[in-house]
Amino acid sequence: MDTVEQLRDRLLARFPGAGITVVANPSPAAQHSLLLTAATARDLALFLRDEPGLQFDQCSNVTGVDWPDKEIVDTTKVTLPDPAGGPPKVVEQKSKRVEPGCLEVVYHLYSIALRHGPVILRLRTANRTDSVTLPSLTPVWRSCEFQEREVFDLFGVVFAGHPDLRRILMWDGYQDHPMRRDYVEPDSYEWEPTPHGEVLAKARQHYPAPAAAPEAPKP
Amino acid sequence: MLGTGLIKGLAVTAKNLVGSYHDPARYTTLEYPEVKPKLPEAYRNFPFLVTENATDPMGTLRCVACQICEKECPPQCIYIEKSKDKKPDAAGKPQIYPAVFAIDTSVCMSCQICVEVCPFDAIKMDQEYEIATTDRFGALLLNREQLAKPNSYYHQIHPTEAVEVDARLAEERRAAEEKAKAAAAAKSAPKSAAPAPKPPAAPSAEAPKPPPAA
Amino acid sequence: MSVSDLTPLSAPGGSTVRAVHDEFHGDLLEVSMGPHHPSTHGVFRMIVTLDGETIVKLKPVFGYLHRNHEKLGENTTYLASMPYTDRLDYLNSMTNNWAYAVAVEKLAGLAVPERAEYVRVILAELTRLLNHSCLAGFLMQDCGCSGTPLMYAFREREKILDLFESLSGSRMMCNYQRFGGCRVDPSADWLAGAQRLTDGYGAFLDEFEALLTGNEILMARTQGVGRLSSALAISAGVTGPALRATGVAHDLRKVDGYGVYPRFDFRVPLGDHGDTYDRYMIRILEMRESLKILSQALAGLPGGPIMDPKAKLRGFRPKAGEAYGRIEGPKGEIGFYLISDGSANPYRYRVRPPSFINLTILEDMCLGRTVADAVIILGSVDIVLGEVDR
Amino acid sequence: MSDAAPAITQAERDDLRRNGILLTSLEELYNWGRSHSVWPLNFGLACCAIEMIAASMARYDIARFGSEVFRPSPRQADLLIVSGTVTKKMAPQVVRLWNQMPEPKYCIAMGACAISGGPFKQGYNVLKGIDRFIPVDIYIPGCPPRPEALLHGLVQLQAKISGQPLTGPDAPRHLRTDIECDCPVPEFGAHDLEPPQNPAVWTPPPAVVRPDKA
Amino acid sequence: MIAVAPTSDRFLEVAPLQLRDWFIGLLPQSLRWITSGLITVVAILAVFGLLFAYLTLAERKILGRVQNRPGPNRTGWFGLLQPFADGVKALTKEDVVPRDADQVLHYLAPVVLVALSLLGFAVLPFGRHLVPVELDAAVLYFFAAGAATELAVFMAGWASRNKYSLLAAMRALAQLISYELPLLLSFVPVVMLAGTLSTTEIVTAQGGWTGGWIPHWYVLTPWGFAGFVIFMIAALAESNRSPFDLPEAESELIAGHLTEYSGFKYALFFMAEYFGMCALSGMAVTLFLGGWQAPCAWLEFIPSYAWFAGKLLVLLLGFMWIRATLPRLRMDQLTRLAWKFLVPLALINLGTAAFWSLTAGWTGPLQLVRWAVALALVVTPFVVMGRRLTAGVAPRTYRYAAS
Repeated sequence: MDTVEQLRDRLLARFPGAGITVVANPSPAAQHSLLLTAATARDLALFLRDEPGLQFDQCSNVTGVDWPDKEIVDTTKVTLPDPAGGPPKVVEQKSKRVEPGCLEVVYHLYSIALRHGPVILRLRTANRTDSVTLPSLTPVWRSCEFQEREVFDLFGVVFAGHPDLRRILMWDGYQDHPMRRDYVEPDSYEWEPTPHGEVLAKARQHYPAPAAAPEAPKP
Repeated sequence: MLGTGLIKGLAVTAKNLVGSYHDPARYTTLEYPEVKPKLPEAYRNFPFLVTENATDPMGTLRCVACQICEKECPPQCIYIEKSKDKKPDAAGKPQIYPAVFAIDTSVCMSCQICVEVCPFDAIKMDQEYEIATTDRFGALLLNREQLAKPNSYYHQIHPTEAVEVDARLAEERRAAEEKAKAAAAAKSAPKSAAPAPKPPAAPSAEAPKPPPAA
Repeated sequence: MSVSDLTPLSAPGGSTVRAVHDEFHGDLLEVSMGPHHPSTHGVFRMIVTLDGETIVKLKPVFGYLHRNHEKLGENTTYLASMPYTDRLDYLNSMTNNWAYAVAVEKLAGLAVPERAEYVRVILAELTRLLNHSCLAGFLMQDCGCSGTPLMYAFREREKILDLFESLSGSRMMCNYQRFGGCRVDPSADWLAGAQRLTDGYGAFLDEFEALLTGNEILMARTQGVGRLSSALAISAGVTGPALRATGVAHDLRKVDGYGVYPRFDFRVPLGDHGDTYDRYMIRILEMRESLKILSQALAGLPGGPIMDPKAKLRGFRPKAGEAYGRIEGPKGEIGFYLISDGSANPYRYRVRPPSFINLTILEDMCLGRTVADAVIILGSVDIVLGEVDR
Repeated sequence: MSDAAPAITQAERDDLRRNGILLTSLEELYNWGRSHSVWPLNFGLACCAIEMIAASMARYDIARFGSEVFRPSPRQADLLIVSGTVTKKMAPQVVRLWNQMPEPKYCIAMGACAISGGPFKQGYNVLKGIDRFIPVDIYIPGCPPRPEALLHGLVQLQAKISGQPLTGPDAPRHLRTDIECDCPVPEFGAHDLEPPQNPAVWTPPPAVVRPDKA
Repeated sequence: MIAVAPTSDRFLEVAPLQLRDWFIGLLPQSLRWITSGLITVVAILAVFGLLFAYLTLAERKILGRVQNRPGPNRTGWFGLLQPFADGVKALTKEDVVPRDADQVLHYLAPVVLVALSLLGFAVLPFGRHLVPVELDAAVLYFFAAGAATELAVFMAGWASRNKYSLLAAMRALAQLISYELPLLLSFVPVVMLAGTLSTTEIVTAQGGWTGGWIPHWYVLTPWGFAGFVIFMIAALAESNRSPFDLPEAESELIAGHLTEYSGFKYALFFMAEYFGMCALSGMAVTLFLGGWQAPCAWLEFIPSYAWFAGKLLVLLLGFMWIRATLPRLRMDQLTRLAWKFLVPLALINLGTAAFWSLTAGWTGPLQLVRWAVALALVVTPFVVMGRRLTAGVAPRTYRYAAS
């Protein structure tokens, strides 16, 4: 099978200007992936499925990944001339910037007919709040149907063109997307005999007085 | 012909019906309250704390409250508070001991990870399973006193493993003593001999790093 | 696409029973099967729209056992997720362990000693025997047997569980595989026990087949019921025996050749009809092939260490990166997708659950059949809710 | 609760029996009947359900206790074995099933998940114990409990039933007027179940506050 | 009607009747008639009530043994008190009636069902002198009463206002009506040959032995055997037993028409099922197995009712054995089996019986011809129609992947 770079070139030759980036994977697994743009994703997927030499007929795994907004502190060294006329000082300047996060959907493709794979496709939303629509690949691979619903449910990615986009694991009427990294559970603290971490923090919050008074916790 | 398959099936059940009266392979019931199951040595159900001496369980706990098991426990069902003072352990060396050691058996999944990560062979897996109770909060939270069981009990339930552990501990103790002696001879200054546990990695404290793929 | 026009359920609880009106047939009957229903293998729910007893629409509802496996996996260390994988597909903890270990080993580039690979194969094939026997038993239960085949299947399951228990310490939740090997080395006694089981299992299969395979009622109930075409099966990501029953030669043990499987001589049975009977028979035949693998693996088990000496138990932090590892579980392709950011916990921990994805085509198989058929079609897909909902 | 002081002491009961008091005999007959014919609901939730099924299989044979009649309809069941993780999505259904069962009925929380959420208690969709919504008679810890542990729990339940007086404060739930037997079914909210627990059933224990944790 | 115990028979044979007569003799004349009737009713209720109790236990134990386990054995010695514990529990269990259910019908259904299923016992000849009611058209009465139970099952399913119950009611109706026909057709040859509709006379017609060893039971003739098999299959279906337990198909319809019944009403349904099973088995014994007749002449010293009971128990064991083995049919297959297989077979069997009746005088080598022709008339349609019934259903061979 082609390497990822060859595959990208092959796709670009067929779809010039499709905007395909190879995302390298530094781990020993070396399963590199292709980052697609939302606009051309479905055409590329169809091509991958139907092109005789590729025939990625099975979309094995679909999953979401949440990359929250990150505050990045850039440190730059600036040489300031000393107003007193001494040797110029090297001062570290820190500037903060927020790298916008995104929701990412990852597809693992295999070919049952030709027995090769995986080819990993990634799609990213523009941000995590209002612009979270991606094209659904369910019309290309039926196996995406439930898995995309799951990504919609747990991550909040909206798949345009999905035939039946409803919550799948949580109940309808549930409003959160619990697999996002910034999801906060509702505070239904109950007495827990072995508190740790967040639970311990909650315990402290619910029992502000350290006295071991036998009182019921707040409902 | 229609019916042969049915008759074959009926023959199988008839064979089992008759077989249940004379063939042990076709009568597999162990009548539980009277006949207890023969548990394999490896069987594990809930942890317990090993003490060296049955007469003074609290004084001879092997546990030194290093809290590794507490941090590694997947469902976070162990709770330890370190003592403020030190007490001599079974070998007579002053050690920190667990002032509070609680395991919530209503959460524990008997995965044995606490046993695997314990550097002191202080926590081992029990084989007790008849623990159904009507008392949710009182009976299922085991404290230090309830968890402490003597080494002889450990020998009883995991004989081969316990012998290995004893040998290893004796070896460590001997090595430590020799080292201490050598050190004392060299510097004539006391030195801690027990292997100090490395502080384990704090779980999930850091903010996520940039996307590896980006 | 057959999934289309069901509006979101307004009342997700209880038996949402409402009449669906249809111009030609008058009122259709909508029945909610599950989450408490004897045949749903747990807490699965199907909203079935019936015309008489014929199914005109079937909507699966998931999530009644959604216990946040993936979220928990992201909040704990790599090692701590291992006992949780036991509880995914709780019939097959050994293969779940293995799939997870494979993914982590890929992520961290760990080698596995040869002996451990053999032991993994032995345990995986035992698990396959266990799963397929139980599935056959449950399927017969769905067909209306009064427990007898299930009892026979569980009789054999107990023997396998005894082996698992004496090796790993627990009947179901083995927590046995580690990154870079296995936790305990099986003793000679244990291997002899496994050999005895392997030798005796064929007789059980013969008896089981005598009880059921030629049974006219069973054949009438299952043949031609729940047909699945190979094209749809591939597109829908169906894997495992359900895919092979449609005639697609796809077994990861052959395709990926992971572990030491290429060293063993075994065949992959294929069905021609893709119906319930084929799915049942493929599993029976696969068990016979598993017995072949078992005797070869037990005979060829090499000595040596069971764990990679370089593997660390605590403080395991793979380098940043990602990996997708998969094996052929008894229910199909079970895979784990891990993203590491270099910390002690995986940044993203994803399970590719075969029984969840195999359910994609449940409605396609059931349309036009009766309620009684839907029950056995579901049974023949072989789901475990712990894995479906995670 | 069985450990509370019984309304009639054993001596008094013996006395009554000697004097041929009808009530005692009726009470005994009633308790004997219902304790020896506990039909469980054919209701499995998760991993523990497999062990529950195993308990009804040949090796363990729950039938010996007269309890192999797993009824699929809650109307004919006496015992709800909550065998596995109760998720928030499932909790209303479990409560509804409980309400649909006719009195006298019993509930066994089998396994860590049913008691407290167990290893999954940190999950966002996991109920931290079914006793938040319905009264539980017997808790069987373990993950999953061995089938023998379930049988042990069943024996405990039978003992509990046999010991129940029909009058007084220790009378079974359904014979008392001061307890509402129907449990309100929680509703799905935007973030959580509403209410997250039923205060009529679930009273948290006297809190053990552990603020000194390092 | 007071049947005075005949004195010519052996003591054991008439002992029950003499006991009854002695008791009635203690009463004033005006009470004798009603008491005699009541005693019969009470005896039947007691015997079959007890039989029901122990049948449930036997079924659980046999199922257990088939499944390599002991079954209930801890309640009382050997588990013998288990049915009574179940009874106490069922009696004291809360009775739940769904709010939306049809209260009257919901209440009536189990009562009607038990009442109707008991009616059949009235005409069964339990022993040489033990016939509760002597009717000339006893067989007709029996099946009329039996057919009415369908009504009760439908009532139960309809009244519960549960979708599963409703589906079950539909299934029950279709099934019971389908199997009524083969059930009736299967015994018509018996009536033809015996020339009577009275159960006692049918039993008497099967009396006697060839050479003192081979009884003249109808089941031992080709047409009788075919009729017996058809009758038993239909009886399985009529009493909703596996593999025809579709109305309460556990894996499909929860508990079918019983879904909404709790406590003692549920126990009544259970009881009715066993009563129906007993009554149909009793009828099969009467029609085909020679009723209370002993199998050989020298075994006649055993009282006739013991023979009846023995044969009944063997048939009931068969019911349980089948239940322990077979999977369930689907609705369409079930009706197809009735209409396309059992009914034509029963009709052909009618012809076979006619042939048998017409050739009653054949002797010597002709006797062999008679048997051969009758056997061919039974076996050929069975094979031919069996082929057609199972068309497209066959064991398969499987291929293996190339690599």
